[in-house]
Amino acid sequence: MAENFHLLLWCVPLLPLLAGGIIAFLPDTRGRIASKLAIAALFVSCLLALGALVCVLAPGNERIPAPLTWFSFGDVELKIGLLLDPMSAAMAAMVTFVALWIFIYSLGYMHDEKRFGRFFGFLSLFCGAMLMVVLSNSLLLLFMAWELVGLASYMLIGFYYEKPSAAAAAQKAFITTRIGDMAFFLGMIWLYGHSGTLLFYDGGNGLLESGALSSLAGATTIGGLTVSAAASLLLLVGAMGKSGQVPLHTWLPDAMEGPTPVSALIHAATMVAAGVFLVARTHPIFALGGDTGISLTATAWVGSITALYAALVALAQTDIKRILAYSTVSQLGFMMIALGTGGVAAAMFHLIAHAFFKALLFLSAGSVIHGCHGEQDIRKMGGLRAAMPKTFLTYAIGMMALAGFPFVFSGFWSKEAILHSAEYWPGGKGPFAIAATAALLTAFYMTRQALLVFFGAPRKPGVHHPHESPAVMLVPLMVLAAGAVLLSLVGTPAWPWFEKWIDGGSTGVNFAAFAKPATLMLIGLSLVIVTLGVGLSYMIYRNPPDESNAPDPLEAKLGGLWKFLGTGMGFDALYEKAVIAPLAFVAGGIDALEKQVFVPLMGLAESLLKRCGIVTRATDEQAINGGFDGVCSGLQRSADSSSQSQTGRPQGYLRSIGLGMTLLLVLYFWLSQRS
Amino acid sequence: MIPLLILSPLILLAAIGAVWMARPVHAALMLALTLALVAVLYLALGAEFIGLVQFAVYVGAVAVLIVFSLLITRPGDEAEEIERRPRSLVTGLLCTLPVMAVLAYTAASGSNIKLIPWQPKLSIAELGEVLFTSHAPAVLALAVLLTAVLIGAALFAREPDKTQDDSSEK
Amino acid sequence: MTPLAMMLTLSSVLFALGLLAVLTRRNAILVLVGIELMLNAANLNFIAFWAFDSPGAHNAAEPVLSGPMFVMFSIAIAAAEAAVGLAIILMVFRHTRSTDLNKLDSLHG
Amino acid sequence: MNLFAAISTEPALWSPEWLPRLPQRLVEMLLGFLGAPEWLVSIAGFLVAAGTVVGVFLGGFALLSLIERKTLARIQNRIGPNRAGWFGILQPVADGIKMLTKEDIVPAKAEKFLHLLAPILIVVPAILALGVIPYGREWTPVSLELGLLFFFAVGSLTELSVFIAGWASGSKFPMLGAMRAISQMVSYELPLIISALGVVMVSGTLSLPLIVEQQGGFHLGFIPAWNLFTPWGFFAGILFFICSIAEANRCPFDLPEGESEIVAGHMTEYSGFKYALFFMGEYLGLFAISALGITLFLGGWQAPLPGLGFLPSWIWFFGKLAIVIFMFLWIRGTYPRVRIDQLMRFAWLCMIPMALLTLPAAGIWTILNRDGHGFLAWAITVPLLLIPCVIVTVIFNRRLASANRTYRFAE
Repeated sequence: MAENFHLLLWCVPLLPLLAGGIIAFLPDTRGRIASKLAIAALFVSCLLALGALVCVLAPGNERIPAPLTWFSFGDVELKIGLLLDPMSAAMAAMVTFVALWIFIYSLGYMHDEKRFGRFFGFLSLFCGAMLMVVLSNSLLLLFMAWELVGLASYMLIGFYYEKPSAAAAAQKAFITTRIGDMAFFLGMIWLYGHSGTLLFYDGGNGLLESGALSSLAGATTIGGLTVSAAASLLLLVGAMGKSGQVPLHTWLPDAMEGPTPVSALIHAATMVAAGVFLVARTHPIFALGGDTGISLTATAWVGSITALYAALVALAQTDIKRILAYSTVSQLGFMMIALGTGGVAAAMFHLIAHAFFKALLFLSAGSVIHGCHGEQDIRKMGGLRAAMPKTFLTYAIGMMALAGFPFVFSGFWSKEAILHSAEYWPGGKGPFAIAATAALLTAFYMTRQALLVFFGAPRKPGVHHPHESPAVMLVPLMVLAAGAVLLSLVGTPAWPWFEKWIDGGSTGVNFAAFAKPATLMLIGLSLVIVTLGVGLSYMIYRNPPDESNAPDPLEAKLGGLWKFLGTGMGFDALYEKAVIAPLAFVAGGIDALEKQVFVPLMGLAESLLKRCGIVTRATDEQAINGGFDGVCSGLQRSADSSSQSQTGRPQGYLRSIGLGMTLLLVLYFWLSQRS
Repeated sequence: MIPLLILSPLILLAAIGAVWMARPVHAALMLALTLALVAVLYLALGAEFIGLVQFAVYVGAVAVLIVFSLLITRPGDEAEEIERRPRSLVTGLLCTLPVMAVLAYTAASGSNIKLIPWQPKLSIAELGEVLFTSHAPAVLALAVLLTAVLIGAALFAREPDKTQDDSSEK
Repeated sequence: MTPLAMMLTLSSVLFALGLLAVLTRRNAILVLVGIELMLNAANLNFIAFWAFDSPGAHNAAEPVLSGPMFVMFSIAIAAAEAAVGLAIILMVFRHTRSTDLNKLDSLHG
Repeated sequence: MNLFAAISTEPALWSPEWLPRLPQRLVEMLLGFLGAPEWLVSIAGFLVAAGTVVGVFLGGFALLSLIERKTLARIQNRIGPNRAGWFGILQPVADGIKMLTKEDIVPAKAEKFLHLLAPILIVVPAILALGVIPYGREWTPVSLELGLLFFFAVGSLTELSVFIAGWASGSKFPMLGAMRAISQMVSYELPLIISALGVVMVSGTLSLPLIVEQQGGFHLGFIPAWNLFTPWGFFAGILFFICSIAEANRCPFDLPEGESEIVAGHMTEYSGFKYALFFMGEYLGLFAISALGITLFLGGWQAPLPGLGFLPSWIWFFGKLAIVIFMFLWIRGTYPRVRIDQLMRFAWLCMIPMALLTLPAAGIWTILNRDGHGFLAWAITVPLLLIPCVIVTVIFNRRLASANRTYRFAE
């Protein structure tokens, strides 16, 4: 049974990869077949992932590694493999499930796209890579899948490569994640150097097992940092690059250039979560430094700064997708806070819940854009509630889950768990306070967006006669909405099944948990935050201006600050000047150097060669040819003369034979006489 | 010993005739005569079987063959032959005389074998036995050769059938 | 002048005559006549040596039959050669309407 | 005086068996008494023996020319020559005188010497061949160890002489006749020799007297042990007989001097005595070839039935000779002439394969008989010979014989 279990586990990531490979060979005209193939492959791997989930639920086999020796040189064997434990099983199930519905959604959304097959090829490639990241048991395999995921996101962001902005956005995304990957790579090498293995769990001597951990903690490097701390910091930078944390976040809003399903799948649900997942997976290394260790505090503070920053910027965005992008960044900040304050389970729960409702929001935004024939500016929209009732309904569920409306929505419980863990973090109340304000701002900008898009009258010259999206787009919305709601069941403090399952505890149900004063207080706090946010937003945006180019009501209040927030606090300008300008200067210098010094040098060498070429040709002509031809003609003449003797008459030949024979005989006798 | 003395000059005369005669058919007939005389010489030397075989094969078959082909090719031009003779003779003799001289020299000098009675006995029983035991492969090879020659010669000399004939004639 | 010597001189003269015929005759068939003469000269040598010199000649007890054996084979092969030669000459004749050797020199240098 | 007494008292001299040797022995005894040297006596003896052979067969020749015309006449329901002498008995004498008195014409373009030499070269081989055959138990003119080989060597000389006859007379018809005769004789010489080989293989010797002695004795009391009465012997005998017809240029194969086509073939330019010589040569050839046939297959001088030992052996030889000759005449009277291409095709495609077939049959026959199972010998050899024979004849009749004539008109 173990044998084919490993095979099935390997199939989960490999099937979408295989589908991606096959689609790569299909010509673009066969789009229909490509999409069907991609969906079928993903459906099968989804079934397998759910099966694996069920299998992990059964007691006793929490951690089932599927080892594979990649190659062995000498006695050193490099082993990679897949790992099935609650965290990876949950993630795999989430990725496959969400991706499956996004695929179905994009059947409708990308319907009139002429490079239909290519789109699905990249998507299935991405899913395969993402599953590999999630299920991998070796840091090396994770890193490889990590790169593949980065590649897929580059290709998908730059899907409309004719648009220069899309191409530039893809490049920007790739380069900034590349910086993060560099740090990740250094950390990985360092870990391998010290522990000698990259496998997380390898029957005792895995990276995350006690033996290796203790050796990592023991060794200290420059600045008194323990190796584990230093390595974990590097891993954190890698995660920040991929998950768009503050210094390396600029690529995520620009990534909205890609088609909406791409944004939904990659820049909302899965890829950006990879960084969080990495930190969660290697959490034991982070935790070596203790709760208030350098690595965990750094994670927490990075998370909180990002959450606050992104929430503030989201307020001043006018593009429907950029608002959601910044909200994703801030939610990722939330997850980092959870990881920093020790709540791996809370972070994982928030990650999965966020995947569902953020994908839902993006898809409904997509459906809105589709309905408004490609219009993305919310100032031009308005009153779409009447025109697109179903989209509005699903969008509302997603908005409420994100904002954290109480009790019914999974967002509320996951945010509450994070606040809980932040509150009890021994390292100080800072992150808790920032998290709370960020939650308030989240509620604020979400209601702003809802009001501007769906309520009030349609603005002139706004979008003319928007139409509802077809069923193939609405069904996925419905399913994801159901998911966002149902997930709350497993996250409530009464029955914290998910948390216990991740941490490996008993999953009993006790309603008494509500009664605990701490949880009550926290729930109350969350309620206050949500109502405050929604209320403020309602007051400002109750009667939105009916001109599409009218200034935003908040702009009147904030004035200059609004424009500053609009440009993402000027990070882009900062990078432009701080990073790109000096590099351009250095490149110009080298180019000048090359022109002035190198070109004349080459000219000199060239003339030298030409001159000696002339000399060799001369010698060749006169000396060799002349001599050789002379000899040949001489031979020719002598051959002609000797051929005269071949008269063709047999008797002539016979005469010469006769003479030859007699001469031989005479010679023979003469010799025999003489000796 | 006496028959040798009688036969040798006769053979030489016949051979010279075969070489010298102007008309080709005469030369061929003189060849037949020489071969017959040589066969008689074999009989005189005691090798009856060889003599009779020589007589049957050469005089009976080869001479007839040569004469027959002369009949077919009908060479006529004796006059030119006679006219051309002195010139060709010189070059011919130039080549054959040294050969003859060398051979005669070897024959005369080398033979210091004592005179022995010249009545040796060749019994065909022994000849047959030797032929078909130690020389059996040679006989088989000879048989194959002769059949090949039979078929080959027939093939070469065959009149091309009518269809090609006209084309080659035109 | 032992009989053997006489035989050898006879065969050498015969051989020379054959060679003369081969070298001087213009008609291909008469060249064949020359060749036959040369072959017979060789056979004569064999029988001469067998008759006078071989042990078989001294006592019939242990006959050495290589001489006659060789002659037997050479006669058969000479007959075969004559047959093929004449066939070829006939074919050449049919093709070129002449058996004059000097005319058949298309293989000249 | 004692010479006369010696002759009269010599018992064996006058016995019938020795009759043919009588003149030779008389001369030898005479010379013996005269004290002639040894070699002279033997040569004289040989000469007399040759004389008797020539005398006997010249008489036969004369007789045969008459008998042939008589039998042909009887076959064609007419009387035949009966003018010259009582019942035409002197007809040969009349022919002889006619031949001698006729003018001997030699054509202008003919080669004088060769023209004369040709008829001689035709007769000499026939007589030489006759000298080797064993006529009686005591009488073989020359008993050679290689008798058969001598016979065939001499026989092959006739072709050369036919050529000389044809070529020497200078004109076209003799040349054509000579070419036809040569091609026919060469083609039929091969099956002739191969069928004779069968007998040589069985009897193991080439000397004709020994072959005849081996055919002595009787099977089952009354069947003589002649080679003809063995399956392969019968087959080889038939083949030998057909080939001998062709060798002698006799009737079905008498194409060379087919009267209606090319006058007398290579004999057209001859007249007078040379022409007679040609005829004598032909008939002596006939005698020789049939005599050889008798010695090889019909048991030479062996008596046909056991009880007849008291008669001299040569009586049987000449009796069988008469029968065989009659067969030739009979065939001449009944068979039409064969066309040249049919003749050649018959020789090469029908006779030679069948002749080659008799050799293995003879081999199998002798081995099996030596090992004692006679019945098995018969069982194997008969089908081995019969089946191919039937096949060849069927094929021959259907496809080969009926090949249509190819006409080539003079351009």
